[in-house]
Amino acid sequence: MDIRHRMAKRAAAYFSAGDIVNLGIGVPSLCNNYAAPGVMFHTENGLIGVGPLAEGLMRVESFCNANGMRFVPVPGSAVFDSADSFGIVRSGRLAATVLGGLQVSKGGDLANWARPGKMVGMGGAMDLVNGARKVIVTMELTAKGQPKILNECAYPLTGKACVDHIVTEQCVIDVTGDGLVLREILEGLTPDDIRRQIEPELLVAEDLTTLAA
Amino acid sequence: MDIRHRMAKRAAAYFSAGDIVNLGIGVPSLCNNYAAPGVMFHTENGLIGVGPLAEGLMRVESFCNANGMRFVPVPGSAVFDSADSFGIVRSGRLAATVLGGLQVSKGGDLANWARPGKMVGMGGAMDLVNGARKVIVTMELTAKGQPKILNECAYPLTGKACVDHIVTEQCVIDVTGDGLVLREILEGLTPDDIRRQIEPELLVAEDLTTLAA
Amino acid sequence: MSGKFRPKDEIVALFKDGQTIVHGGFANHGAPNALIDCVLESGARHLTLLGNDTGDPNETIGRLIHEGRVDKVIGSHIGMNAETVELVANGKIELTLIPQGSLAERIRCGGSGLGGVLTKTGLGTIAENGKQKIEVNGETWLLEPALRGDVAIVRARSADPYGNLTYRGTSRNFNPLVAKAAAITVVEADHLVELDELEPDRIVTPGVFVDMILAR
Amino acid sequence: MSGKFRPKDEIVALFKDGQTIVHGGFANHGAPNALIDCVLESGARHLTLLGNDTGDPNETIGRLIHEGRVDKVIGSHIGMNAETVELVANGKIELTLIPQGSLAERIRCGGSGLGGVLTKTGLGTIAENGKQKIEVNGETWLLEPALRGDVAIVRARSADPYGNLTYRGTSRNFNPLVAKAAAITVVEADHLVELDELEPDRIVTPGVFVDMILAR
Repeated sequence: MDIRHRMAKRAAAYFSAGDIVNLGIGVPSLCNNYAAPGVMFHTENGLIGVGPLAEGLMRVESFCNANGMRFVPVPGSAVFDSADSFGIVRSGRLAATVLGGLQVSKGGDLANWARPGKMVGMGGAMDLVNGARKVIVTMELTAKGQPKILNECAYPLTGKACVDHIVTEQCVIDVTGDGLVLREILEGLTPDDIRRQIEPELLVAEDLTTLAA
Repeated sequence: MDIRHRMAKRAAAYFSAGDIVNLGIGVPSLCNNYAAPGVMFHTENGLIGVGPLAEGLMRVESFCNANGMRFVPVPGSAVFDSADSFGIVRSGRLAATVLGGLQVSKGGDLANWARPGKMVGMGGAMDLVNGARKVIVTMELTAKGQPKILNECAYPLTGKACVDHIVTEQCVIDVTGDGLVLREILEGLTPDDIRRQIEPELLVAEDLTTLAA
Repeated sequence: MSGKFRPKDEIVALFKDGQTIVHGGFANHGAPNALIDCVLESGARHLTLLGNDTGDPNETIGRLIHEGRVDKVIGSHIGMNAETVELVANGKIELTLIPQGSLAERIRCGGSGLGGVLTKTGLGTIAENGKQKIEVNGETWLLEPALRGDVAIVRARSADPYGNLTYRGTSRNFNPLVAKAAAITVVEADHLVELDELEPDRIVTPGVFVDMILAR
Repeated sequence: MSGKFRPKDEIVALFKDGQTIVHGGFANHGAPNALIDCVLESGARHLTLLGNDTGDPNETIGRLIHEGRVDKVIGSHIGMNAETVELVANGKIELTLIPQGSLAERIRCGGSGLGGVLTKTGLGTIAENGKQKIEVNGETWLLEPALRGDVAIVRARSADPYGNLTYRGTSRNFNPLVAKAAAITVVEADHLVELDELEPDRIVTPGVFVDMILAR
């Protein structure tokens, strides 16, 4: 399994049957391949019940996800307008949202929508990180050798103190009241290998798990 | 025609084809008998297209007006929830609302929902007088010999400066920027007959019309 | 076909003393009568009712008033129910009156993760009392804060096992708003249908808001 | 079967320089493409676009960007449209970004006679800039004020002569909100149907919000 799919599979392990989940673009969008049966997917442009990408006659304009990709709705889908869609989001009805990240702070602040001088829009991300019961960020641990997990984010924030889990290609880190906690680590790496690539202090869970490479 | 029906007919003369109108209980509810073709009726409990009172198998729980009376929806009716219903009201989409009145002030304040010490609820009246493009009050000119058109209302207000037309059994009075203006008067009465029964100053329209008794 | 369909005893067990029950129904129509039975059967007392009205005496939601289960009513109108009027006059029930459109929006806010809305309705009346006035671009508005309950009781026309709901006619009015505005949402439906029997475009309340549906 | 159905030339005549056009559509789906043709044909310039995004370059609503008709964009995301991004970078278009859920509520307020809503979304971010923070029972909320346009352009699935509308699938998202939020609302529909052909419970936008429907 390639790294992107491995991260998606790990993130999807946070979902349980009956959960309604919203997936961002990129790695998060791959999570639907690994979700437990009974998980349903919300797309912020107005539907719960996103199914597989559509082919043939099922490719219609009326069933598009937030990236404009055409999909087949699953049985039991429901349609709603954007006001109701974000009512679902803000009121805590989504069990989880999975998003990409540019930077995460030690306090769980997330920056994922803009770099300074390049602000093309937050879309629904600010609502999602504010409302979903669990916010899961999938990202590489570093970008061009620079840490992405920082004491404070330098880029414009998507939300304050909103991230619960950070799933990277090397490890899983939880944001807790005590600080960042290393929860899982790739086989062959040590906590200090992770510490070298992030800025904040990193605690290690007593029951640290090892992930097979 | 009895007095109540005459008042209802006069109030209904303010409606034109294409108007959506909300009617209160009592005399206002009779207006639908006299409305021009193409006027549609809104009931604040969630429907545009209120038709005649239902009989036989058409008497169903699912089509009730705000007073719990069962009606038949007309062709072209639309259903909506209470939030959308008052969205229609507040945003000025109702051409008119007709309500009963306890007191109206010279500035067009309306008191119609409560007497001091007897407050059982304003229902939708405060939204209706705030939102409808034309607020028409049908009421007797006096109650037990006491004037109901006053310099200031003594009863709890439904709305400030909201009334456009007062249709009584003796006359029609408009609320204008210049004050109250007598617009129509029942055959055999003089403006001074009206003045004796109201508290504020009363102007007389240049084109005062006489209503046949 | 189980999903969120639950036997009556599980639903009766949800109701506890002191809860706020947010309820659908308007002037006796569209009321969740079988769920009102469940509240009665639970024995729960000292309830707060949040909804449009309290029905007629000992009818629909008025049965909870008649049985002395209610300490507080929040609604737009109680005039149809002489029992409520009398209990309020005697200080046995605390009453909060809210203009109907503002009530609808406040319940919607409570179910939508919003803190409140700004309206003109009630400006210059006693509906202002105790509320903030907010200026936006030189205009004055009344802030109507969010309201929600502990348990929502909802009457639907059809419900599928996921809790997707449709409504019929004016029975819709407060029901879909109420369905969103509580920690636990319980539904009774005239028709229990199979998964995929409701057309997705036709669903008014998505199942994500629903916890339990009274089974038959 | 005339009602609110109108020929194209009457609709083209609605659009004027400097207007705010509030538009349905999301990432090129559910967009009112025939009405966008009408805007182009009208020659109107210096427009403000209020809607979720600006589509792809020279696609759907992006055609108005491509043709240089737009001075200002209010939306949640323009990243799909490199032309918009470049025009914003060069100072040719003024951009206001709003979180998508807040944008939906602000348009809903603009169409519902409400002044604004309180949300937590955007607290602690640049979405706070220039906005009031309001305390309600000790909690802090961000006030998102109402937004509306001069003309709304809406894409529906079906429209009857009164302007009652239904939508299909995710093409619904912003369309019913937009339909309420302008001085004049114009609709194009995939299907023009007869009066009474739409079931009352199935209607999403009641005709009271609609002024004209593009005839065929």
